[in-house]
Amino acid sequence: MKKQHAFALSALASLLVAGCATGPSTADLDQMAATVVKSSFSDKGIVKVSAIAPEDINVACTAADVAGKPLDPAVAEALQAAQLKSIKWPADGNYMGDWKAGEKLAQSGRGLTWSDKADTANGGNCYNCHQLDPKEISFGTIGPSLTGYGKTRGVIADPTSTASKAIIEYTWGKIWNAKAYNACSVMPRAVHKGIITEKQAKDLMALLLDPKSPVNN
Amino acid sequence: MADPMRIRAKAEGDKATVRVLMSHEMESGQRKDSTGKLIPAMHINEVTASHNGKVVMTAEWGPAVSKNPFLQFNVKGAKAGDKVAITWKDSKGDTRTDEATVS
Amino acid sequence: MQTRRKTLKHSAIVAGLLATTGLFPHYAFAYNKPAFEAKSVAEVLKALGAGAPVESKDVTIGGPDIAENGAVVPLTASTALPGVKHILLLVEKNPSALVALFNVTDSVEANFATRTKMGQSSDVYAVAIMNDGKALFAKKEVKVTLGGCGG
Amino acid sequence: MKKIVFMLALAGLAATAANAQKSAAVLAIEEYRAMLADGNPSELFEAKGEDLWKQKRGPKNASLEQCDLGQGPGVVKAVFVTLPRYFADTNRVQDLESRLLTCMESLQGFNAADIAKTPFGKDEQKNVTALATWIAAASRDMKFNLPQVHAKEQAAYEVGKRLFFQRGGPHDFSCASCHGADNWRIRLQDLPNLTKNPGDGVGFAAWPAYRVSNGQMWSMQLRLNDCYRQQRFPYPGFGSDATVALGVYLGVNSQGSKSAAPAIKR
Repeated sequence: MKKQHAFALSALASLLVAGCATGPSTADLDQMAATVVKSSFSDKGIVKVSAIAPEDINVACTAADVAGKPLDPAVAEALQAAQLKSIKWPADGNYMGDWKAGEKLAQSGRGLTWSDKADTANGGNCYNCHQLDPKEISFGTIGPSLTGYGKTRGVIADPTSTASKAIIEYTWGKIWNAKAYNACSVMPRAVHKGIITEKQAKDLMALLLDPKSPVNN
Repeated sequence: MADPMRIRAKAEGDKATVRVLMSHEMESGQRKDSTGKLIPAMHINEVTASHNGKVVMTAEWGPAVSKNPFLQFNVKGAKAGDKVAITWKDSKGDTRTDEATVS
Repeated sequence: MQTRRKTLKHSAIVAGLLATTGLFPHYAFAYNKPAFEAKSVAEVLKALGAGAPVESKDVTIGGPDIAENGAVVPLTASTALPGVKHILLLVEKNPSALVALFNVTDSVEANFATRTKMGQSSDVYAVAIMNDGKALFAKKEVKVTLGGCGG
Repeated sequence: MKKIVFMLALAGLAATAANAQKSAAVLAIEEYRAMLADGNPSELFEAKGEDLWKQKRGPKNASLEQCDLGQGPGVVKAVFVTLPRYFADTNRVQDLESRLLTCMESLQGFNAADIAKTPFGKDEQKNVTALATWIAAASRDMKFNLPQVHAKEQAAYEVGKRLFFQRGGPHDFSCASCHGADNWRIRLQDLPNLTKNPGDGVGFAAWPAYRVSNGQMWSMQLRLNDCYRQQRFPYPGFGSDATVALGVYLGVNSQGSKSAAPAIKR
């Protein structure tokens, strides 16, 4: 225990000596934080420390959050463009699955924690942050309400219009990789990061856009 | 040995309100352990309350009473300085008695 | 309120008293196993030898309309009627309906609060069994939400 | 009973005045929470913690009554609201639980590293939680006032801030994903905005707390540990620099707010 802490703190101490009255610089502090992360986290169950290895988009968004300033627009656009390339569009042009399976997936927040097993079915986590079926009273508010999603956007009235097609594509892309449209979105990159499958993404599409889905009724 | 209870007894008018917290798992018999085996029920099933040594209330509890149980009741005629004692006994035969002074 | 140390000291004395004098022989009650194993409200009352329950405005059941977590649902049961023998708390849809049975004496009010586990949304009942065997009840619905991430 | 009614009335008033759009469901949940607050089983853990502090235990058969939690040996009152802070003898910033491990090792002869590795709720870990509960209770309703004087205390705040915003894992979650803005909820659970002072008895000021969902007493270390679990992060060591730095960030942000610990949570 003591040894482990001596590690991070000696790094800190030497920085402090060098930093004199003004204190450590932002870069010094970033370095300290990285050192602390290294000494503090360990593998457990199915979660490995490699899961928090720095990735360009996350590093950029974390730095922006720490500074309390939004990402530079040009940087954000470049990051989004790179994420957009990860999205696979359905080869047969069919975006719709089974809304009932989608509802079940949306309800579940399970999977990928160190207390889950490797074969735990991952949830879509949707209700954690969004309102969907208006009859479900237990919904989160981190994301916008998606109740009436297909109806209010006119997709149900005319699914083949140009406007509807654009909405369908955006919805697919957003579920696949939310960061393609907003680099520092708090929404996970559900298919891109392997949380859900392509087939499950279709089920969520149906939950949002199927005329029979409770979301639109 | 079982951990102590917390008993608060407060006189108000011609009665005292007694509030008790008991330290107990209250295993329901419905839960499974990590290997999928049913954990057998083990819970407080008898509670006795006395006021200055005289039994004023007894209760029988099933496994549906929540873990670390809470109980509140009112003793008629109890005043500041009186003693209120609570005893519980569980389905394993473990028992615990604690006493408090009415404030 | 008293300090903890006092509680400990007293409890040792009281426990000793109980053990040596058999203070409560009259109250060495038998745990009513059939009542606690009964599935429905009606079966519980039958096991206790009470009559058919009648809804009564004189009995009060208290509890939340929605319980965020079924592990702990605060309930109260009370009546101001004289001649009460038992007060019961029941959850209709639990595997066994009876939660708690209080034996009322003249020295306590027929007014008890405790907390119960609920597996799902259900009607909850307060039943007063009178000295003449009549059973009066009040009920209310408690919705149980799981809440949280389910993760 | 009267207290419950009073609290309900208060909750109702506050709700109508402050937040007219609150749904009936949210109001009902608030009513439920108020009912639970009256009779918090954390009192059982407080009592146990007090016993453990005074009891002679461990290989050295000593009590913790000479433990220095920052205000001198044996001082328990009002220390909780000044932690985490820098301790000269260990030359580290320590939170309540990591400091308790130091005392259990130096005074009682326990092996702190072994206790840190023990799963929550077992053996000496269970005792650390009870001790933390009792010590926190000795600062109830006092205002948080963490020192930010020592260079390491200042650095810990900055490191904690970086950890708070650190995105990672399969979901790209950071602490801020849930606690980064006002009026956010996961399902029905309100999430305090911890990037600023969330107010009296909220967030950092509400732990240790009794969790009704599992009937467990959770210290801040366990609270942070389970946040990281749900964030899908790897396992943060008990009393590790990351958890302590996060505690400094949250505690300093709560400066001036009153502690409600030990609280009761769903």
